[in-house]
Amino acid sequence: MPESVLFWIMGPLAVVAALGMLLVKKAVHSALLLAWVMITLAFFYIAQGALFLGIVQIVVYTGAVMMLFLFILMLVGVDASDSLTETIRGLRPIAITAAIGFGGLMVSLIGRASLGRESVGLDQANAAGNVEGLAYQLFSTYVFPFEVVSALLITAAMGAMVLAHHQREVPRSTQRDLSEQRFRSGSLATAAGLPGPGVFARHNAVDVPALLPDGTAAPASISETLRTRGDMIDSSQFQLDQVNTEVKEEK
Amino acid sequence: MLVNNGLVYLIALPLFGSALLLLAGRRADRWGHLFATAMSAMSFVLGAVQFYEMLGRDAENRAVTQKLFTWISVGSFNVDAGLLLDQLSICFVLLITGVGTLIHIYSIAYMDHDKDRRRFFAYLNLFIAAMLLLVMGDSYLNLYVGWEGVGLASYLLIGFWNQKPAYATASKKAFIANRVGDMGLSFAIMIAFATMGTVSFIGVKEAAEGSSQGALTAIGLMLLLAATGKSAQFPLQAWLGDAMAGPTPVSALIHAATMVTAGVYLITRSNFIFDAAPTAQLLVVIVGAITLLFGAIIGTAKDDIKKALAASTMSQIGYMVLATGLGPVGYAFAIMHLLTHGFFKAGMFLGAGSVMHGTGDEVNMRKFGGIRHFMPVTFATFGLGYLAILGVPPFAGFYSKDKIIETAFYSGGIKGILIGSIALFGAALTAFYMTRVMILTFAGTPRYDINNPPHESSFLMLLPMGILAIGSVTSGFLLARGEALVHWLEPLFHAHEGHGPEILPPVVISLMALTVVIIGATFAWFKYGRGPVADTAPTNVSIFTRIARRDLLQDDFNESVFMRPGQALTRLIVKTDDVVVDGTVRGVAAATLGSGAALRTSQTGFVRSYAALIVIGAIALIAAIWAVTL
Amino acid sequence: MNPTNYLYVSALLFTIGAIGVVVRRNAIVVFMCIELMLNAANLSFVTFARMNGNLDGQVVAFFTMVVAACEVVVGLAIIVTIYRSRRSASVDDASLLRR
Amino acid sequence: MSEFISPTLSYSLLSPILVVFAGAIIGVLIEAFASKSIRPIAQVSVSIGTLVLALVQVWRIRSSSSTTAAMGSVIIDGPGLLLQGSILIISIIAVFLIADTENFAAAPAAIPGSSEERESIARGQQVSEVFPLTLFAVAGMLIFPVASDLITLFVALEVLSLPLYLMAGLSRRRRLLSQESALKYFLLGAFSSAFFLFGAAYLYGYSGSISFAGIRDAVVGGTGNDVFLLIGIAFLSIGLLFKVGAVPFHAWTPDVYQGAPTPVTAFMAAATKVAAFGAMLRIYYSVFANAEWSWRPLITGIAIITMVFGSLVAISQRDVKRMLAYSSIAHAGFLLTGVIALNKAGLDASIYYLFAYGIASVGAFAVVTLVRDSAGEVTDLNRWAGLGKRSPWVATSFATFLLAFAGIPLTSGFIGKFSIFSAAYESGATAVVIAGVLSSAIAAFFYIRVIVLMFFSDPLEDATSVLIPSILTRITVLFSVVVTIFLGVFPSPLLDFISNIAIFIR
Amino acid sequence: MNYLTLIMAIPLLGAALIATLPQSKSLLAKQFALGTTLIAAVATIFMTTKFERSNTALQFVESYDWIKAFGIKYAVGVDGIALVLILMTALLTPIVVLAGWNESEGGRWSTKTFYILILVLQTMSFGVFAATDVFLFYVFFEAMLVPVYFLIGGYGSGERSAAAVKFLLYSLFGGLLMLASIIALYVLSGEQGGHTFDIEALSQLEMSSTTQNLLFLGFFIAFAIKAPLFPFHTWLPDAAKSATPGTSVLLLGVLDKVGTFGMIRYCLSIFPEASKTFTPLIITLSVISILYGAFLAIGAKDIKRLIAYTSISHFGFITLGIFAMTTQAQSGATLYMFNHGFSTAALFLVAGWMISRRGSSTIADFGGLQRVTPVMAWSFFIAGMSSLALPGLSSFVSEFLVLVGTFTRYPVAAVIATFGIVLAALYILIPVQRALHGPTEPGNENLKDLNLREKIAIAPVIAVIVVLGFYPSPALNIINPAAAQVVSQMGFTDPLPTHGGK
Repeated sequence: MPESVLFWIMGPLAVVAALGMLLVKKAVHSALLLAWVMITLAFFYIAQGALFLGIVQIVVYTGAVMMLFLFILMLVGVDASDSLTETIRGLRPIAITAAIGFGGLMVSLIGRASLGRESVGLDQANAAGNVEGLAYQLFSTYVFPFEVVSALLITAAMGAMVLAHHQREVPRSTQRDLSEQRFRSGSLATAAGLPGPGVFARHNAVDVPALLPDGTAAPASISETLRTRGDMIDSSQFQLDQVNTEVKEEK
Repeated sequence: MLVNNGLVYLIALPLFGSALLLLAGRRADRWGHLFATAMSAMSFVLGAVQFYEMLGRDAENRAVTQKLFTWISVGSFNVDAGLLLDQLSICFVLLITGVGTLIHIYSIAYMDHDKDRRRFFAYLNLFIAAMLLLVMGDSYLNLYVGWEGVGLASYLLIGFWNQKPAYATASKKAFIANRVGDMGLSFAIMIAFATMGTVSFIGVKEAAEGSSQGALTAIGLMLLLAATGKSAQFPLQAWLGDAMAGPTPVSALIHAATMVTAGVYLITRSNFIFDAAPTAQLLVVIVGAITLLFGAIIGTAKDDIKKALAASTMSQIGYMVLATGLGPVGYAFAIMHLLTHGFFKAGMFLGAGSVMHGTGDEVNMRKFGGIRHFMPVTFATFGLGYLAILGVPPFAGFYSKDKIIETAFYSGGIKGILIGSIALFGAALTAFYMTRVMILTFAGTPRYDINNPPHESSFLMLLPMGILAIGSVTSGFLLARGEALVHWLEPLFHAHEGHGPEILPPVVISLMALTVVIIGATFAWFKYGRGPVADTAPTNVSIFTRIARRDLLQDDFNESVFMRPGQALTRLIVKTDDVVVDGTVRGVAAATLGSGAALRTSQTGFVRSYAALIVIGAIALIAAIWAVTL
Repeated sequence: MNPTNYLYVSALLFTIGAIGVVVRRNAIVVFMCIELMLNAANLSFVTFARMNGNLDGQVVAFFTMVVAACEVVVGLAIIVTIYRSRRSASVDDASLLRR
Repeated sequence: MSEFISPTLSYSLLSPILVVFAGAIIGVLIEAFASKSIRPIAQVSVSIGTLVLALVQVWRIRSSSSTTAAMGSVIIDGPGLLLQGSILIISIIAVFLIADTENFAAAPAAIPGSSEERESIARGQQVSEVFPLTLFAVAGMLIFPVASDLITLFVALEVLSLPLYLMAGLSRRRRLLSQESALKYFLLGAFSSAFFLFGAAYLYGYSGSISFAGIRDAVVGGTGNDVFLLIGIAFLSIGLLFKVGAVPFHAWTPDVYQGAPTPVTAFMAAATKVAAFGAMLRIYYSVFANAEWSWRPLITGIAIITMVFGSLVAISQRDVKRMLAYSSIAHAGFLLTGVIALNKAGLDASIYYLFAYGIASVGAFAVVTLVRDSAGEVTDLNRWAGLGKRSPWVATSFATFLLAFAGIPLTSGFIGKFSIFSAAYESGATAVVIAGVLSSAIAAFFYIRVIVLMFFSDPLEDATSVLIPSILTRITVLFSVVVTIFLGVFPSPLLDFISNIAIFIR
Repeated sequence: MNYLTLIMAIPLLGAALIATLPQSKSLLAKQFALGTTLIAAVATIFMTTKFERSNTALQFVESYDWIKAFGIKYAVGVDGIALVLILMTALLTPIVVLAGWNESEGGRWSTKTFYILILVLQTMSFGVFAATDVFLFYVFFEAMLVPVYFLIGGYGSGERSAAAVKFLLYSLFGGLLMLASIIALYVLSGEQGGHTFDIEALSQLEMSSTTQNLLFLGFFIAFAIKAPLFPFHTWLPDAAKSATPGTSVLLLGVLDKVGTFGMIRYCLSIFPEASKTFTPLIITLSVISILYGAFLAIGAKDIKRLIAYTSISHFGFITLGIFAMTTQAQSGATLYMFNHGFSTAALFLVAGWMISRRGSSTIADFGGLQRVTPVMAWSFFIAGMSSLALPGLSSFVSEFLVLVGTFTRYPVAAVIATFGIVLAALYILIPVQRALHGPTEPGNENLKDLNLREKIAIAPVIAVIVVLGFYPSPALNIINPAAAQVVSQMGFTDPLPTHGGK
């Protein structure tokens, strides 16, 4: 039975991969493991007569959704890794107990259950082709939710816009704009732009003001923050004419 | 319904006087005392008229009744506001209004300097009204109204000078002791209604014949309890001594002549019950006997003249109660002693008041001495009263008290001899303490500042004293002559059953009584009359004297048995209420708050623990499924 | 083959996803665990569709995928926003609201 | 496979939903094309107009009800219409609040505290996207209680949830909290919808159908395996109980209520409850009715725990929004008694209760938006001290809502509680009634404490001021007060109306 | 003529009128309030004259559908018991308004609000006594808490808000228990021929004895809290201490009567069997209340708390009378309710004047008032005498009827209860001694005696106390048929005298 073979190989692997999601440190690895689980599921879908879904699973889920995840992971920092030590007191034992309890109970319940009727198989339903069958359903019986889903898509799009996109109220000033502004500001003194720090001084650290032609310091040349914080160095010591011109011979 | 024979006016007049004086306030200060006296006097006149009319009727038709209106009527419980004036009531009516009016007159002078005299007279009038209602009510419930009414008046009068804390306490004590007795009256009424379906005297009298011994005994005992409260009998006697805090006219009127005898009235009125309930009757005798000794013993040790007289009152009422317990023969003698006692004791109290008035409100007899020289009239009236109470023939007490002693001896068997002896011994004690009072007060040498001697009282005070002294002399003879009172009262007390075997001839008993009186008086003379008397009480006295001075430990007893445990109980209950009852409430509130705060910590802020909570919830649900589908 | 086996796998995956939500701190990983749970549900739907012999289950699974895609968009937008504010994608750091 | 059947949708029956969708899309278009300056006013007008039109539509189709529509995806019956009407009325007054003041972030994409944000604030901006989002959410809520298959139910759940997740994160002030609440709401919401979906899978597995009718037939017929049914019911219930905030699926409620912008809190507290309970009522009353042996004990337990827990924890809250959140948890417990009742009276009572509670709830949150200091809304209860002195009308309105929550007679809350408890009692659920009564007593404690605080305490030094309510908020508060009292004094018209038309068709 | 609705409407209209007054006209508000309450009193007296005393059926009956879906009606009607309580309310309210003329001024809110609350409370009180629909009763029962709550918390003194909250929570708790029972009744009535809240119909319901017992307890505990009966009493002293004297009068005089009235009207008529089952327990609790309240009063240091404790004792008598099931006890209990209203009013009003003059409510701070302020002292004294049931004053009649009526059926209880009269003497005379007697304490020398307004306010109260003491028939004639009806409906007849006839 090829399906059995498929199941017994892929099934355990999927479960292991899923478990791995919980245990690996790096989020990227989790994402890859999840992608693997999803691909496995795609195989299972196809094996169970859901050809269309299987393909969609790979295209939409593994392809698009997981890519989105990875994309965001890149954004947030691909190296981000979780410490797996538990910080919330008592949560780990609860989680382990819950895992065993939940899984155990579910498996035990399913084990006790039987459908109570024969498993029918999809041969009849898929008689006209799986895609056609689904299409009948989607566009006839479930056309209303199908349409409503569109609202969901709009919401999602708009939500992403709201949270991520901020329309600029003022267009960002171009260099030309800035330049024009300088010239039109009335004073031509600054039209050419402010001197950078360290100009004409013997030192060009950010906290060393430029020197004006008369040798005095130009406070406008350093960041306002530094100035107000008093981190401006007295630049007189760096005046060129004060510098000992006797060049010492150095080895 | 209509006022057809005017009985109600007897009560209405003093009641009106009281209400008017109280409501008018200070405006009535100038004429209030006169008005009140007039009201009392008019009431006396009306009483006399009724008496006269009554004399004109057959023995069987003397009782008159008046129904004013239906007072309480619920289901089978019907009580009219009704009055009954019969041979027994009229005695009291005349005594109350007569002595009352005299004391009103006396008080005009006695309270002359008190700025609240009007209020005093209002209270006096209130008392007269209530006391008249007590003796004229035609049912136990009406009696009850008067009963508590006199208690209220007594409370108000004892506490008339309630700015003194001790006096205020004394008034409260009197009221509460009386309330204990009142409870007995309540019980009696309840039992009567439950077993007989009626509470009127006539109804109960009729039903008593068919009633069970048990019920009658119960009623009798409860009535006795009521009587002990009101008449200061053992064991509820303790209030009377303190009641002397009230102005002396009050002591004379209420705590000697009238109110305190209400218990005797009650038992006498309920003769049909006691006659059928020998156990209750026996207890009445015992209570009377104990009290007569109790009072007499206290009387021997008291230096306060009023308290000595109060103890004497207690003792004398003990005689009366004892008499009422002796069955049909005793009732008339009890009443007779009650009436004579009303005269001589009131007279002596007024005398004491006069002495106090003359000595600047001194009551300690050890500060008196030789007053007869300064207050001859007072001495005379007091002396007549003294002779009367001793039972010296032919003064009033001789006729009444000897009869009681006699009846006691004749009541049969060992019991007769025993109570006769007690009564006799009481007489000796009476002679002793009264002689002591006489000697300490009027004889001997003055033990006060001789430069500021006592002065005789005014005419308005002496007049009532004189009248009462005349009563002390003559009343006994008048009442006993031809057994006038006995015959007068006879229709009320069923058959004249006669008494037990005459173990000694009456003359012998009279002689014995006279003998012990002389012994007692002589003993007192030896002890106090021969030498100077210390002006402070000696302290190196026997334990018996000390106990007697402490009123035979009656207050100590009450304090340790009732008051302190009561206070402890009160504190306990207050504490319990706070800690247990309210504490439970607060505890529930605190527990609610606490559990809220505790549960609140489940909201850790971590989304993962919220998820865990959901998972746990899910597990619980599937576990439940697992269990039910097992 | 008995399709019930797929149900076991589905249940296990669902369990693992649920536990993952509880134990992992990175918001994105948490969200991936939720996706795992949705996938597990989808597997159940497909399996039940096969057992029941109709395509309704597959239709639901299809809808789920679409809905999940929308959810992912919204969810990742929220995560990115919060990351921008806090420079952290740990769900434990977002615990100012409590008690 | 047979021929393709061209679907018939019965547009008139769907019209309320469609109108709201249309309005939402118009809103999106306005966002896209209208200039920034006219957007707010345009959005408000469109939103209100849409909702009112939808309400009119609901009223117009009230008599043509009791039909399935959209190929059996929805059932438009009496209860459904009543719930839709309730949702719409609540939404209208909630939109007044949303439109009113600057509650929403000026630039949600900007980092909190950035110059970009400051600039946007200075320009007096506010995200106008909330209006179409609100309308989408309303549309989802309108579908949720009338859905009649699992797909529609699931899709409606998501349609109503996603906008709410987003809106929770849009607060202008305390944005970190707001974003946190969005994250929590989203993660837990998605988590619970996974449970929901898993449950749906098992229901499908049990019955072989995803339509309610099919599932009910299976339940009635008793075909299929109970284990599947039970798992299905349990997990589907988790999804629904999460939405209504029942313990232990409640944990998101206080955090989200506190963090979200207050108008959004008002909207979701009231409208979501109506929608979610509407769906619950339909599912439990018609689909699972015959399996009541399985779920009634469970829901009874949850109801009792929920009402007691909510009441107890509310006592110790110091934040007014959190307190109202716990109060809403307690009310979820009370409303669950209506589900347990499983009779006509329970249905009527639940619908009445939902409407009354929803209106009072919006009103209460509307008052919260008014109490402010310079840094925005003041939700610390201590600082509400003495409010009655400074703003008697605001405090009195709030007190009215609190009394209604507490179930004091002559308010709508009392009639609601009475009717819902009596229905539950009638069905034999005595335990839940007693628990309800006891927890009402506990609940009364904290409602009264707030009233004491407002009226009997002296204001603190740093007094909060009360914003002069704008006309919109004033309408909301006034409307809520009037409805709350009117429904307490003259509930008959509404009760009769509900009773006459609230019949589920199956 | 719809008298009952009319008298309920009068205060409400007055309240509406006062609400329109400007805030500053506080004097006008007071005058309006007094006028309104006087009109209501006159209307009530007029209604009383129209009452057919021999008719045991409910009178002045009105009934309109209110909430049809639940079978709830606006249904009112009175029998003798309800009538006297309404009369008491109508008479007490103007007295309270007049006596507490300046009470509203220390409050948190305006004078206007105070009188609106008072008037609303009056309407509610009328309603609660007049309602013949259980649901309507419940609505009034709960709704009247709100004005009282604001009256205590807004205008009281000391720990007023804590006391107000305690009062409200206690009452709400009781109310909710009652609500649970009402819900059960509603459902039961629905099962047995249609939903209704009509008392008559509810009294016909068939219930298992367990159900009946449980539902009875729901009602009874609510009423026991309201009354208040041991051990549900601890809210009362706090509330009475904190409330203004006028509010306390309405609280103890009117509001608490709802508890005992409810026992008669609802517990007995709807749950006759359960009432019998619980009678031993209730009688025990009543007797405990009598003694316990008295002891607490004896131990009280605060004059207002003392009065509250005395009321606990008195309510013990009332409850005892209700459950003794004899005509005497039943009539006595109702008369007691009426009389207690006036004697407590007198005590509280005078105590209030004393406290406002002295600025303290601690008994030890007074002393010698009889000499300084004789009229005030006398008023207090008479009120106290009424409280200790002095014969000749109104309380005696009722207390004695209760005792004698109880004795015929439960002699032991009656005997123990009678000890209460001794304790009553203690708890009245102790404060009388401390406050009125003794030397004038420093600080009391210059206290002013009652002014004319206060005299006018207290005079009718004392007049009622005295007149009904001597001539209770006007009240008893109204009460008796109704009380007898209650007893006979319960299937009881008065025990016959055990020995002999009359």
